[in-house]
Amino acid sequence: MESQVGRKPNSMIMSERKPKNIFNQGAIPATFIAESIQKHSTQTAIGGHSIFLGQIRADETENGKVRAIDFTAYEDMAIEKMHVIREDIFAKYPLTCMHVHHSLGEIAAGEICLFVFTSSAHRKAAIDACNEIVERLKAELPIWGREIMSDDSHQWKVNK
Amino acid sequence: MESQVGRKPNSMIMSERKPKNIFNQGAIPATFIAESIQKHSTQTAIGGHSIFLGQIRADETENGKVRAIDFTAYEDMAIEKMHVIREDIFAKYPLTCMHVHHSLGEIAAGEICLFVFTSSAHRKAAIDACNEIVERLKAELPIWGREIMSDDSHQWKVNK
Amino acid sequence: MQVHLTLFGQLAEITGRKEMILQDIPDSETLIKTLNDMYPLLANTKYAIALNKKVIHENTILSGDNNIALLPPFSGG
Amino acid sequence: MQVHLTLFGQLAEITGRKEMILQDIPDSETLIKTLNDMYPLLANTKYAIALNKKVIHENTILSGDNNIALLPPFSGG
Repeated sequence: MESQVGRKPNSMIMSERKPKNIFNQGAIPATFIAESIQKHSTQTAIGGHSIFLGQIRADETENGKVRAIDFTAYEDMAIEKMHVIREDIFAKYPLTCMHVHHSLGEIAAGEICLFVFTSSAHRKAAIDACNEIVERLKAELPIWGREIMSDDSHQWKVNK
Repeated sequence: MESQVGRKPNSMIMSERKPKNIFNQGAIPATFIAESIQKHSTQTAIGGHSIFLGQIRADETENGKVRAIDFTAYEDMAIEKMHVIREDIFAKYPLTCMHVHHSLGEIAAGEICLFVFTSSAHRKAAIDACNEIVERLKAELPIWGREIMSDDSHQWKVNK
Repeated sequence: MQVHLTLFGQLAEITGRKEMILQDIPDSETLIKTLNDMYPLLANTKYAIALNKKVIHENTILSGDNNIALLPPFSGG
Repeated sequence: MQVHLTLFGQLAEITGRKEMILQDIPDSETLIKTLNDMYPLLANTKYAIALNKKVIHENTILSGDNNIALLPPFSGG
């Protein structure tokens, strides 16, 4: 139990947190998600996990059907910005854990390109934090998706 | 693509949906969650998945420390009620898929006892539906948790 | 009127029984009074009555065909 | 003033270059004008300028040590 108490967010511990790499070359496998969930079974202060997964849609566009999205990023800036978001979220919500993974490279339709995972003692914090991370990540992180069509032409993805 | 179009919610299809068993004897393994995610990779109309997982907390209570929760349910009524919730949610949100699993029997601290999984083309529907399902499930399904303490005494769980 | 009851959670624990058959129970108010006489601890316990898997909120006529269940506050999830 | 630029996404595609060194660029407004002269398509393209990994919103003095990046609208997630 002591290690869990030690992991609770407080300003001293927060200032020691280091920026984490959120990028993953290629799609995020379901087995990786399972391992990530499994690792939390020793953290018995957790009562709820909230997970958001982004999956590549085979959208029909005026330029054809999307078969994959090729993601690139300004990685240093994205990691730095994600660190700011992480600190803000830990300051705002009583979270036990927070994990964010985003794919780089070509991700095929049906594959997972984003994995956001939050955990807390009571469900509301995990759920609200997860939603806020997804919104901020899409608005603030310098990541770009190039949609590759079935005829190999491409167009740049636009977030709504 | 035709099978996906055929799966889209509409009133005709909804009236044909049959009540599904949501109960699972024992804890929900992370591998089961991974398989459930993996199965959706063929559904390329999906852009976002929202998942909520309930995990057993080792709460320190005035009667001792919780080591497990033993779940029982009025299964027939719960399945029927969950069917009503499912119909309401599909009528309210443009979901592609919705899955709910709840454990019965003794689930140890750190194990997963609830798995709610929604998918939609755009994230908002999946996220909002997932939250609403969790809230309604906790308020409306006749399920009871008996908290088993480390000294094997017990007390009845109360949802807040 | 004979009625067949199913009891869940702490109600089964208090009464020591998961099922029960009671005689001369014409309606749900009579059911509650009868149970309180038999098991005084129940009088201080919150529960709902489900008739054929629907919770009833008012006094309701019961029949032998009814599926009656006593439900303590839910605590799933 | 010599500045070193990094270009991302469709900006790299429009210019055909992921990196660029430009001379005589004292500030960010001059940078935008110079780029628009070199690559007229950029004038119709929305982008932000990041200076040392922070987006700038006003005309800003640049130095040779700056890390300057041109960022098209984000589309991660």
